[in-house]
Amino acid sequence: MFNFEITALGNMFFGLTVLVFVSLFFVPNKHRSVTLYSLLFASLACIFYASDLITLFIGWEIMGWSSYFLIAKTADKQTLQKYIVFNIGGAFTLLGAIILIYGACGSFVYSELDFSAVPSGQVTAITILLLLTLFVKSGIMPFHYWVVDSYSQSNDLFSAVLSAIISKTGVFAFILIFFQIITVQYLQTPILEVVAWLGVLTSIIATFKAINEDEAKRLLAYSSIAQVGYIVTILSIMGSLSLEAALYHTVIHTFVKLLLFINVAAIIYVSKQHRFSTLGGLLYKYPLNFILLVVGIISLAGMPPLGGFSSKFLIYTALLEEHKGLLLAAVLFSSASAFLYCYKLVYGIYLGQPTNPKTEAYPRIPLRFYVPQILGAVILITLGTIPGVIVPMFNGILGSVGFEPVLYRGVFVLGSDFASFNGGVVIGAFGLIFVLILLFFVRLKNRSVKPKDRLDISYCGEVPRADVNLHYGYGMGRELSRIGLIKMILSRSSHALWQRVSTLFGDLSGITQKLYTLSAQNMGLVIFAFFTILLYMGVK
Amino acid sequence: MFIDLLIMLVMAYGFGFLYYGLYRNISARVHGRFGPSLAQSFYDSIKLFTKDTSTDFGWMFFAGPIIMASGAILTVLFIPYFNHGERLVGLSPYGNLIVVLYFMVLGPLGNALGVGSHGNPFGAMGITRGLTRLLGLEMPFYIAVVGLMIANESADIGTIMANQAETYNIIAHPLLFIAAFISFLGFLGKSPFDVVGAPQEVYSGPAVEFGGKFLALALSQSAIFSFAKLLLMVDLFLGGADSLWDLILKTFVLFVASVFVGNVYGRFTTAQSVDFLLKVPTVIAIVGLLFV
Amino acid sequence: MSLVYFIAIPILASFLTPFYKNYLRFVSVLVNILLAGFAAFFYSRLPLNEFISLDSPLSIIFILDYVSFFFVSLFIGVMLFFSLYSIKEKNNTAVFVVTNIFTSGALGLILSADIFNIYIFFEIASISAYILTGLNRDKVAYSGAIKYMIVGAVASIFLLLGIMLMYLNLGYLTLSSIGAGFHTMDKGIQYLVLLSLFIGFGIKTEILPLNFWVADIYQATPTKIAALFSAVLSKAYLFVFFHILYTLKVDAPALLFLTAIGLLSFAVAELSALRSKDVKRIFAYSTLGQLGVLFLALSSANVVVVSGALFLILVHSISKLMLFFSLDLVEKKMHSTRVEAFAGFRSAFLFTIFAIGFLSLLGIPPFAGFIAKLTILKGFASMGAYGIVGAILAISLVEATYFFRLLSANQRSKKTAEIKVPLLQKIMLSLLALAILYLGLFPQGLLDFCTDAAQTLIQGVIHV
Amino acid sequence: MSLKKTVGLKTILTALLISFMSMLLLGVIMNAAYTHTSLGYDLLKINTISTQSANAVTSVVTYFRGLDTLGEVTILFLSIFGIGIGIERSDRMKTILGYDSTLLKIGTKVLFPLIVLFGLYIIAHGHLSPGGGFQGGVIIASGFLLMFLAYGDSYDLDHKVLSLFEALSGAGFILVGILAALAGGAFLGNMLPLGVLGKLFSSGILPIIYIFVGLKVAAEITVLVEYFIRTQDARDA
Amino acid sequence: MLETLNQTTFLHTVVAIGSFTIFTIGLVGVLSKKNLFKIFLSLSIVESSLFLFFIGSHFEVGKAAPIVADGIKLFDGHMVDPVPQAMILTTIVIGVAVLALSLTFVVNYYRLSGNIDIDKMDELGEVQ
Repeated sequence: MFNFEITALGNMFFGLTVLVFVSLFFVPNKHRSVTLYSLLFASLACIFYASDLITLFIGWEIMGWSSYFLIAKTADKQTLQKYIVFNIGGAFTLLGAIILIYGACGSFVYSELDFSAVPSGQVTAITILLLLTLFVKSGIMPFHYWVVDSYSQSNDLFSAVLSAIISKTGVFAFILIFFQIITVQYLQTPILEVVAWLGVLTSIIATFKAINEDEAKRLLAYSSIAQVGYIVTILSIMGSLSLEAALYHTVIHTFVKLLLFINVAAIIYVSKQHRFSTLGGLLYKYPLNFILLVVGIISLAGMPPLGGFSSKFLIYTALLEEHKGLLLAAVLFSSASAFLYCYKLVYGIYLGQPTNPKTEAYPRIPLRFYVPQILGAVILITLGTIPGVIVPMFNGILGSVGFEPVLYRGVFVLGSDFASFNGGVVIGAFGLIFVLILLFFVRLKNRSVKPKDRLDISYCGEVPRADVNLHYGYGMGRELSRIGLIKMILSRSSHALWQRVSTLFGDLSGITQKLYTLSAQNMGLVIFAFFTILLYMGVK
Repeated sequence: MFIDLLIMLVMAYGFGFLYYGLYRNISARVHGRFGPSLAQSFYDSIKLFTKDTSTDFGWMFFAGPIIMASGAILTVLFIPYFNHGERLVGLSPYGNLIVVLYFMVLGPLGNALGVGSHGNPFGAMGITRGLTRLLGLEMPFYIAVVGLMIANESADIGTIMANQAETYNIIAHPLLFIAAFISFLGFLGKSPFDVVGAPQEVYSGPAVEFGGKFLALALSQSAIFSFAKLLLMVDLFLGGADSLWDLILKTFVLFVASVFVGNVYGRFTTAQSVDFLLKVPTVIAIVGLLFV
Repeated sequence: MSLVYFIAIPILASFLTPFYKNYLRFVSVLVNILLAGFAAFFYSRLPLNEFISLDSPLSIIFILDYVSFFFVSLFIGVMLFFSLYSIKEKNNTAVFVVTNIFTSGALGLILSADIFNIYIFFEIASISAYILTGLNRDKVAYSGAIKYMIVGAVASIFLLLGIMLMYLNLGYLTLSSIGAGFHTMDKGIQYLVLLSLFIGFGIKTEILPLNFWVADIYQATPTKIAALFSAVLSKAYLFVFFHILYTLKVDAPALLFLTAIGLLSFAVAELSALRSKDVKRIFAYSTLGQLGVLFLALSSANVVVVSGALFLILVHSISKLMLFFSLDLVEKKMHSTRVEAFAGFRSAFLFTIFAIGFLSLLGIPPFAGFIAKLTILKGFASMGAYGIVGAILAISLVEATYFFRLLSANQRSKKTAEIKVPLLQKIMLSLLALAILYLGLFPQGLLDFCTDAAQTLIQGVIHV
Repeated sequence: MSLKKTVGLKTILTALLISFMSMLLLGVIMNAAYTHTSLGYDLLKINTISTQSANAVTSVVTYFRGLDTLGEVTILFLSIFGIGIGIERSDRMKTILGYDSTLLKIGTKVLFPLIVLFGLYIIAHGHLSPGGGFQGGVIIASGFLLMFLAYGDSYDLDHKVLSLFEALSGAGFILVGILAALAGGAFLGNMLPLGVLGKLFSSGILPIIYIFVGLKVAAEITVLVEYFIRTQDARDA
Repeated sequence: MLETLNQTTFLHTVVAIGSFTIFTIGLVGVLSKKNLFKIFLSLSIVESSLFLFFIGSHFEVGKAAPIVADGIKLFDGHMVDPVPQAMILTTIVIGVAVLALSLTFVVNYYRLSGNIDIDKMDELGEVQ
């Protein structure tokens, strides 16, 4: 029943998991549940290296319920209920798809599944079921209902694992089943076009929801939804460059979220505050944390010198090559506005004025918090300077999935013949110019005056009192909701939809429950009525 | 190679401030008064650079403007000046249009970090306005650029310019040009979208705590940045410059067009400008994109 | 060594109660060990027919083939576990007399291949169930027992009607001769006999329109006994019904009807568990649901699906045993089985046991429930019945909702009492949990046995 | 009293439903052809050879389908035991139906032994004349009922002896069955000599089984009767 | 005319109709009477109607009871089939046992709850 096989795709995802788990091992964590974490790790390994659908499903389910028990230590009842119902639902749709595949091809082992003889109706059914699983796992609208609460209410260490690795299992399943098992030529369904648009819509809505968020972890949760939305969009283009872009973005997103979540976790660890409105002004208290966060948001927003840009660049070139202009426009819209919540994250926590005066009393951040952050930052910077370094690995995966490899021109260059850029030159030029201006600035021989205290700012002629909350910036994004288009986007809420579904089931169960409290006599009546009906039908 | 970069930089700095001085003269004439001399911007920047004291709010406040300036300079260096590609090509072979677009956003990020570090609420208000407006500006410009890239099957500015040998893009893709021009106005900080950088709004703008050398650096980088954008518009829609004279002529024509449009309109609030930008130019750009 | 010892020994032990009034606990354990010995003895001699006092078709025949051996060993295992588990129970030892007879009734139902003899064991099992329901001797228990007796009497009326019509028109009582002659009867009588057997057994196998009385009985009876009901009693009736059904060679539309009824009862049972506020009733609904699935799978007449159903029967019995016994511990401490009480207890051991039980009932890997569900779904897929596959998965999602709501309730609410689980109970429960885990990881041996059993079940009692 | 008040709508509906059902049942049953070959006639043919019992019903009940009778006796034991569980030992058992008329007392003193004797006769001759274990047992129990009616509370039953009696007869029944199986034949097979039809000591273990059954039924029905006639008055519960 | 009435088929129809009317009466009693005692008693009526039907439809004109008495010496064709009588003997005793048990339960239930009406039995069900 358990049989495994080392594949290039498996290696990449497993490598990411190992890196994340090893680096997170150092972070101080109140809920030391080693068994559950090792169970989760084993299930992830089982998913990535499975060589038949049943082992994949077993890993998938164990991951589902082991993370349920990990979240259960801190999240409240509604969140747990939302989490488990969606994840078990996703797992059961996966099981449905596996059974359908078994019905169509008569076996579970990947190598023996050939879809040439399978009628297209069945392939579409399998695709829809798998897409449901993917939507639930990666939190595509409207199935993202559980994502934000679970990420923000689980303990800080686990939300990093959730967002960095577990949201990627959906991507892994998509690639494995659609690219490797069903293979592109049997997948002619127009559904994938719809999936692309659904991915983009999710990321747009999630981005604007993130901008509106006041809690750091909820902002990061929405941002994970948005980023995974990009991956789903680009994956459903089903081209070789788009697959490479998706894989590249998966790697980048894993380390960005690892860095950001642990950074926020460190701040929450020392300040016990979650919300931007109660944080702020920690820049000069925790400078290293600040710099690491800046590296994180630069790559999250996809700004050039760092790794984030390379994956964003690949996504744009893949979409351009496929002439998907409108789709690219939508992606651009969401990634442009993504920049807003990146800045809000930095401003809310570090910049601006400290809202509570006793920031001095905050303890030092334990060094162990920096291990995953440094790992993330180093990888992001290296991928910024030498973006091409992991292209051969992706080409290995592309080969295993039957695509011809993407153009590889050395470590520094990234992109296809449509458009490519040289990472080394970009970051080198940036560094050089920065140093030149710095030298020129320092050489200027004028004295710099230090302000007396944090209230010594030009304040339109008035004098700011200490009790005035000067941390105005945390409310960034408030004015966005005044803009017509964005107000319409923000009004979307899946809460009402799922609330209606649960009340429907509740009322239904209310009715059936009354049946089960019949008195013995009425029960007798039901039996004899049933007998008479069947007898009458039979005799007629 | 470095001489080219230096020349490009000096030209951008020179032309930037010249055009800025010209702009101050033309708008003065429109207001019925005599404007300052053309070189007034040079004098201001030299005076500010040599001021003997400037308040400094810590190392991040110090690094913010520097990142902003390096963002602007990088944008200029990655755009080729001429369309024949022998001289003043800069670093464009190592990058392409997408890289340039993202460098245009790097500058505001540096500025935002610097402004954020000193914690003045007015600065924060200016930054929020700037970033929201940026969101509105980017949409039509990006869609127009996407349309061009798809039309020319490449993201390299050189090839886009080469393909305009017989018909300029302004004629081939008029809708894209209109959308790009409207957002170009915003990028140059001309009204009606100039609520962020306008002099009257300086107190609630991002540069509220900048003084001395920091303000000087901010002004000079904005000059270089506006010349870079002019250059980009020329390369994308006017077939790039054949010679130096052709370059000056085309950039001047564009600059004057933006100045005249700028002086006519009043100033939108941020919400109005973003609302307008997301409605009119974006729709024009999308329609243009469909026709590509 | 005759097969009848399975029946005679427990009854003999109960008859001799006056001689060992206060050693009943140990006697019951002894009896069950003896039965287990018999089962082991007969394992190597399968399949086996035994005539009591005369050759066929004149006298009663006992058949021990693969499928009946499966059930016999399951029941003996459960009863052995029950008697061992409550060996320290000082008061209320009278229950062991009734449980012994309950065992012989259940085993008789499995082994007997004579329709009237099946009716006798049907009555023995039912009456011992009535007494077990009224064990608590309080208002609730007696009202439950009364309800059970009325419905049980109606069931035996239908069964009697069916047997009488069969004897009137066929003249023979042994299943093999009935099976052979059944299709020579007049069409109307055939339909009537089948219908009355279906209603008679349907009430007892708790199928949709006939199972509205079950939840109350589970609520009335002591929790440990409820474990026996769901692990042994309903399974025995289920086997007998399908044993007769396949012997009478029922045609396809009837089987299709039974499949639909099974699916419906699975859906309705799981749905009504959503809003229930009493954990015992929730477990009762879940048993009804699982019986719906078993009914659905057993009536498909496909070897793979039926073998999956048999595997599910074993897994369901073990999980329900584990769940009810742990609930019994909770009930002793919290003095109520309501959801609030269930949420209030603190005991890591019990929580893990409940979690393992729920996960295996839901068919979630790596526990044995998954293998059962997978085999059933695989069978239906190869039959092309994707509608049923989809329905089963959707409904088990509903099942997941209320099971995990219980887990979250316990995990996240304020704890009111700490439960210290005594050592014996702890060992026994973890034994069950390990069994589920082991079956989940290495199911092959049991699956092969289930396939042989499924083969023999589907072909019914062949003319001996 | 007006019919409407007592008969609700529900009763009328149920009556209609049930009568419609019975009509359907009758319709189906009436046109069925009855068979003539059956298990019973085959058993009749071999009855004399295999059991030498004059009463075919007894031979079916005890020999051919002996297991049913075992089941039957267990059910009786079970329900009596169930009733036993229900009674709290400390109840003030008061006979609620007793008459203390001296005529009845003297009459019962005479009749009681006769009834018990007659019951034993019926049990012993189960394989010869109609009747058998069950019928005889009930007759004996009716004797005890008479004693309760006559002597009310003063006549108390010795429960220890009664339950011992019951246990022994039940165990005896099964042990005979096991002995038969051990002696090579089938469970409850006939390993004793059959004797001649019509004689008291004929047809092997049939009479022995019926005697055991008879005694057990007698004991149990007496307990049953005692429970119903002597129970704590429900009114002052 | 009486001979025609003495045919086996005629007798069987009379038995069938008679026993199923008792069956109906008993069932209506079970399903509509409110008093628990009456329900259980009508249940035993229903059972006895089934026994009546079963034994009645096995009687054949001109056949004697399957017991060797002075009149009949041999067990041959003209004896009635003994198996139904044996079966009914057992089911009667089962009926008695079940009836006794149910009535004791009713008595105990009445002693504890003071209610005898089946519709007022509200101890079980979903306690809101």
